[in-house]
Amino acid sequence: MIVETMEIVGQRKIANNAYELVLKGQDLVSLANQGQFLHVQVNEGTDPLLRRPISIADINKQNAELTVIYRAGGKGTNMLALKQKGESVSVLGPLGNGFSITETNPGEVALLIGGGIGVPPLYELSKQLTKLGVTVIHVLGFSSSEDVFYEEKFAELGQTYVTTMDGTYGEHGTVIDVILKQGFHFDIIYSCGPTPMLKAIESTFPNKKGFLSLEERMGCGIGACFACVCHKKDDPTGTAYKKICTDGPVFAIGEVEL
Amino acid sequence: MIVETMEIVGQRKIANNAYELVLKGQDLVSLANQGQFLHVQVNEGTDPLLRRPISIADINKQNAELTVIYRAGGKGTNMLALKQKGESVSVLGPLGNGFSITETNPGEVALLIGGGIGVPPLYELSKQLTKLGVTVIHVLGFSSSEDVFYEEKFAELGQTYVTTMDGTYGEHGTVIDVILKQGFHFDIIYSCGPTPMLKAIESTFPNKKGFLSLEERMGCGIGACFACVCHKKDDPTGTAYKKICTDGPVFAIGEVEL
Amino acid sequence: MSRLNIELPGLSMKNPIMPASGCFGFGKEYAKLYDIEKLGAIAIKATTVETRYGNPTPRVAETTSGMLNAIGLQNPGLESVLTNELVWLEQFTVPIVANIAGSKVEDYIEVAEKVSKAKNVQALELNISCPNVKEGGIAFGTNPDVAGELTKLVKEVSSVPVYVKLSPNVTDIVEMAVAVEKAGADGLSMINTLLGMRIDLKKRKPILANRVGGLSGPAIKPVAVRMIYQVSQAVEIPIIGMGGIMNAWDVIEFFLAGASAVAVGTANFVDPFVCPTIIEELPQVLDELEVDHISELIGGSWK
Amino acid sequence: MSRLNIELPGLSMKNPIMPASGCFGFGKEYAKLYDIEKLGAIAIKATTVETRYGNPTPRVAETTSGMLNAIGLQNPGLESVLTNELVWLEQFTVPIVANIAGSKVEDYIEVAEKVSKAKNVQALELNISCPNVKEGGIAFGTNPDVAGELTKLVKEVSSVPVYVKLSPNVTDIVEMAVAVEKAGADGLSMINTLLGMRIDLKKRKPILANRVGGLSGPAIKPVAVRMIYQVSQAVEIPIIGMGGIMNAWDVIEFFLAGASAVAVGTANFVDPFVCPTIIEELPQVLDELEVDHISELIGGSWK
Ligand SMILES: Cc1cc2nc3c(=O)[nH]c(=O)nc-3n(C[C@H](O)[C@H](O)[C@H](O)COP(=O)(O)OP(=O)(O)OC[C@H]3O[C@@H](n4cnc5c(N)ncnc54)[C@H](O)[C@@H]3O)c2cc1C
Ligand SMILES: Cc1cc2nc3c(=O)[nH]c(=O)nc-3n(C[C@H](O)[C@H](O)[C@H](O)COP(=O)(O)OP(=O)(O)OC[C@H]3O[C@@H](n4cnc5c(N)ncnc54)[C@H](O)[C@@H]3O)c2cc1C
Ligand SMILES: Cc1cc2nc3c(=O)[nH]c(=O)nc-3n(C[C@H](O)[C@H](O)[C@H](O)COP(=O)(O)O)c2cc1C
Ligand SMILES: Cc1cc2nc3c(=O)[nH]c(=O)nc-3n(C[C@H](O)[C@H](O)[C@H](O)COP(=O)(O)O)c2cc1C
Ligand code: FES
Ligand code: FES
Repeated sequence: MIVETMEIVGQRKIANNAYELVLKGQDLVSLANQGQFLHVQVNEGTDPLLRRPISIADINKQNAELTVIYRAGGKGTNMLALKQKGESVSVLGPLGNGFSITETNPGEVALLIGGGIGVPPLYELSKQLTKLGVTVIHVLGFSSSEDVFYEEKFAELGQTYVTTMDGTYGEHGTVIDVILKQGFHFDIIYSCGPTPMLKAIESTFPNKKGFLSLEERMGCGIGACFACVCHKKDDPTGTAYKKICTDGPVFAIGEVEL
Repeated sequence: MIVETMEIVGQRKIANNAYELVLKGQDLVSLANQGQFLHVQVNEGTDPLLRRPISIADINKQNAELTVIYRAGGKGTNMLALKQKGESVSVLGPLGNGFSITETNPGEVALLIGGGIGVPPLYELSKQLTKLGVTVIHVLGFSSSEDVFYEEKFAELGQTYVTTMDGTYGEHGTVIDVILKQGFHFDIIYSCGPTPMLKAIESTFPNKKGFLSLEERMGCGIGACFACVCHKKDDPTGTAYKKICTDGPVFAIGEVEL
Repeated sequence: MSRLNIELPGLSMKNPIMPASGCFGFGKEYAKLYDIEKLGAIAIKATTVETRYGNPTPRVAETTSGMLNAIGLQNPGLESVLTNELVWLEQFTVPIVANIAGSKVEDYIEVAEKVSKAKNVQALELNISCPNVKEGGIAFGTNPDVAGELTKLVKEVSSVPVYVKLSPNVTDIVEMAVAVEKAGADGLSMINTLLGMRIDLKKRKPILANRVGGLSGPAIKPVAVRMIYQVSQAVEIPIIGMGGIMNAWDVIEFFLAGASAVAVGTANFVDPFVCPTIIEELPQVLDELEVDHISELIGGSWK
Repeated sequence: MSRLNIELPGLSMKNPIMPASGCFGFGKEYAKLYDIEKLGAIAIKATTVETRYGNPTPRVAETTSGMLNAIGLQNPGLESVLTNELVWLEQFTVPIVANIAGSKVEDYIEVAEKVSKAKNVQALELNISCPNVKEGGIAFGTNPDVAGELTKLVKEVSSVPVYVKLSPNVTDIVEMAVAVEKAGADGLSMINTLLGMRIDLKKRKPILANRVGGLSGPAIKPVAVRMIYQVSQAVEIPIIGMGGIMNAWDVIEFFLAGASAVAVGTANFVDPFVCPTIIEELPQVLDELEVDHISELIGGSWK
């Protein structure tokens, strides 16, 4: 975990309000793993004041480049979307634990389930899993056709099913609908997306081994401010807790309260 | 008085911390007169929040261009100095009354006294006076050699004496020293600069006809907020007042309390 | 059918946007920039019995996303406001909210009685919260009993509804609001500025000649929203909300907190056209929120 | 010869910069980024008798040039702070300021007595001002008598000097300061956060699960400077100043206002290296101001 000024070497719109940002740095990149995130200062000055947490979507250690994909919606991400190639941003990272791939053995089948802006971190993960000889199946859910991104890139790595809530592209319905319909055989689940989706996954596959990546509003991003805690499943109303920024953002299914 | 988004067509450093900024607009330029000022929003967003008042130094109506010269010192002007050619800024103006030149007749001699960052508005004034057939004498005071700017440009319009407080350039001492030493004959004074300088001018030439341009911290810049008032000479402690942003920034010698 | 009109005691507004007192003078300056007839109402600069010069300069200082002011209630005084400013404003049909201030109870009463009789003054805004006047000023705004008593006396002499403008520089804003409501206030206007200071690091003294000043602008918006949220749940009377509003979305936040109309102050200095701009943008914002009429949003965060 | 060292009751600081309580945890995280031995002192997260989970999330929201937090005093509890956090901190020589909180007087007393005995705790910061705990919490911080009484009781049991952390959410900050000084406080620390709120415009409810939260960051700096300016002239005891400090120049402003040391909170989230950076930059700033030792600036705006 370090702070590095990274240069924007690529910035392009890849879907409705979704941007792909490529950042060039040095040491920070060499430390990065799938599922970790960056705490990005989108602007100098004091407004917006706080950094923005954004997952690492793709890691290119040779070129010392990291790719993130973000949705421009609020004050900070809208500003980030205005940044041009050649400008640079201060990045704190890599942060969080990332997706563990050691539990997964060559030959096994991993089901990667992404929802909307939760899809990006699954890309680097999928690259790492396939490199390990793991078979990957991707189920990517978006709200509508214009929100879809990275379908081909995922397709290069394994079977890829895209679904939209309004049915304007790919399958119609939720990722769960697709999974049940296809009746995949798989050994492990990796997922990132909106909490309702993660909850649905947990309840649909209670006995499956797997990992979920969570989101919460953050302050420090490094475990010092207690902004981002969640309860543990085994102590839902007690004082036990996990910090999403450092103990997470990735947790084993059943580990924490969603 | 209008609000116009003006494009930066020129920005260069012309002295220590002093920048010459050329702004291209439309209607605003055609309304501008010598001695008026612009209320410049140096940045979008809320920090810095307030506009910055800056005098008009040169007016080019054919090209719809205005030149201002500003000292980069605080938060806002430092940001302005970072703006590149091609970028644009929101400008409210032209504001204030400006220097009246109707009192001055062809053949008369006008003594233009500028101090530091008060020098700029005298340039357009000098152009207008010479155009009228008025003879101009410029006495420009700066703190040190590296602060001096526009000497040649003034010299093209009339006799020009530069003085520095530390004597590192031109004459040594205050503008008053130079004026007394040279013993100019003149009919009217026009001056802009630090308040102590303006006070010295008033006390040295109590019976001279002339105009002084004042500064004060401003809010609205258009006369609505009462931030920039000053007392009238004839009622120094009473309730009579003048607003520097609208009744000024230029006042006849002896009109207001300095 | 209008989606923005708001009916408040004394104020029949075609839209809920008014410039805040002290940030719009008496309208003349902004009238040169746009048709002020577009405004929902106009809150004029505080009026006192006597002509006031106010504080020495500097009177304003910038802060991060805010500004400090210590104007000190400069105004031409009751007579001149009645015979010049208000008469000039008669050419417009916009309802006028007369902000009144003073250092003694009698002053408030005299101004209230006379100003409220002006034909175009539709409401009084009782400024019990000006942080920039030594004498009294602040006490009226920080003691519930004193505030209540003053409200009662002003109500007795006023010919129009009275909105009491609350100071945020108190421990318990709800207590203040309830006190003036009990005393008969027809509405509240909040918040006035937070007491603040900036120091000139080179000169080693406060930038403002008055040393302390009132903090306004986006920096104080969260405090304003919080106070309106609390007060609107504790009183029955309507609230004119203000404090850091810069755009139409900010207006929505104030309505959701519990305001029934808003005033825009400091933003006028940043963009003199901010009020008409907000008025123009509100309908699109309502569309995005799928709301027919802005009044549906009042108190929406707690109702 | 050092130009930054400051001697305060219990605190012998090589420089006047400490991270503010709650913004630095118990030091472990920032120790991974830089040598925290560089700091003048460390104010640790509020400690309560019992282990606290705190408020539900979201616990933070951004505002213009500020942020709101409603952590709710989450902490591992007295026992664990003594046996884990403080023991881990023993490897450093930096003086520790233990921030203590509670909802009942007995809680405060128990924590004060035990924590003040820890060998590396050099001072207590009595947090009577946390806006984010329902029971009591706030009352301690807004009533001078209650605050004075609590201060007295804590002083009786504390083995180290006690700094009382004042809440800015009061009508009269000087009255609070004088009350706790009379009660025996060795110093003051101010300001804690201003109560604020932000509303989610789409969801139409407050962003924070706790609804209201504490406003911190540059937005509140003018309020902090004003209060320190007023209080430092009314009390004899030293003030640890905080509220929106982002850089070395801000530190100067707090010293000129009357602070003898400062704490940096929110800025750590923007730039985790902000404290060491400020410490490095201060000497150049002193050069620019032609000051030999930073202590010469204390109260410089009114002395
Ligand atoms: C570990 C993690 C990984 C993430 N990865 C991605 C990603 O790869 N791509 C992507 O588009 N988004 C991602 N997000 C969500 C992203 O952080 C928010 O969308 C973003 O911070 C919103 O900022 P804004 O300026 O658009 O909105 P604003 O409304 O201006 O944000 C205001 C404040 O709220 C916080 N905030 C608002 N929404 C969220 C949210 N959903 N989650 C966390 N904080 C929020 C902001 O960080 C900021 O502090 C991630 C969040 C976390 C916690
Ligand atoms: C009518 C008028 C004409 C001016 N013309 C020029 C000019 O041609 N060239 C030039 O360099 N300067 C000029 N000034 C001064 C200029 O406005 C200030 O230097 C500038 O506003 C400082 O802003 P900052 O961001 O550098 O400082 P900051 O410290 O960031 O300013 C903070 C606030 O204080 C105000 N302020 C600070 N110093 C002054 C000052 N001396 N006068 C007025 N407001 C101030 C700023 O406007 C801002 O609102 C003029 C001022 C006035 C009133
Ligand atoms: C320069 C200035 C002058 C003000 N004068 C008055 C006044 O005369 N009477 C009053 O009640 N409020 C006055 N206010 C307070 C505003 O009406 C408003 O309550 C406050 O500024 C918060 O709104 P804002 O953040 O939109 O500016 C003044 C504010 C400013 C900035
Ligand atoms: C996330 C967060 C947690 C805080 N927790 C505490 C706390 O536990 N005890 C306390 O006395 N103050 C706490 N504070 C207040 C800070 O110590 C400080 O007084 C305040 O934030 C103002 O300083 P700043 O603007 O530099 O952040 C907290 C502030 C923040 C932002
Ligand atoms: S964001 Fe500060 S602890 Fe997680
Ligand atoms: S700056 Fe507002 S009246 Fe002059």
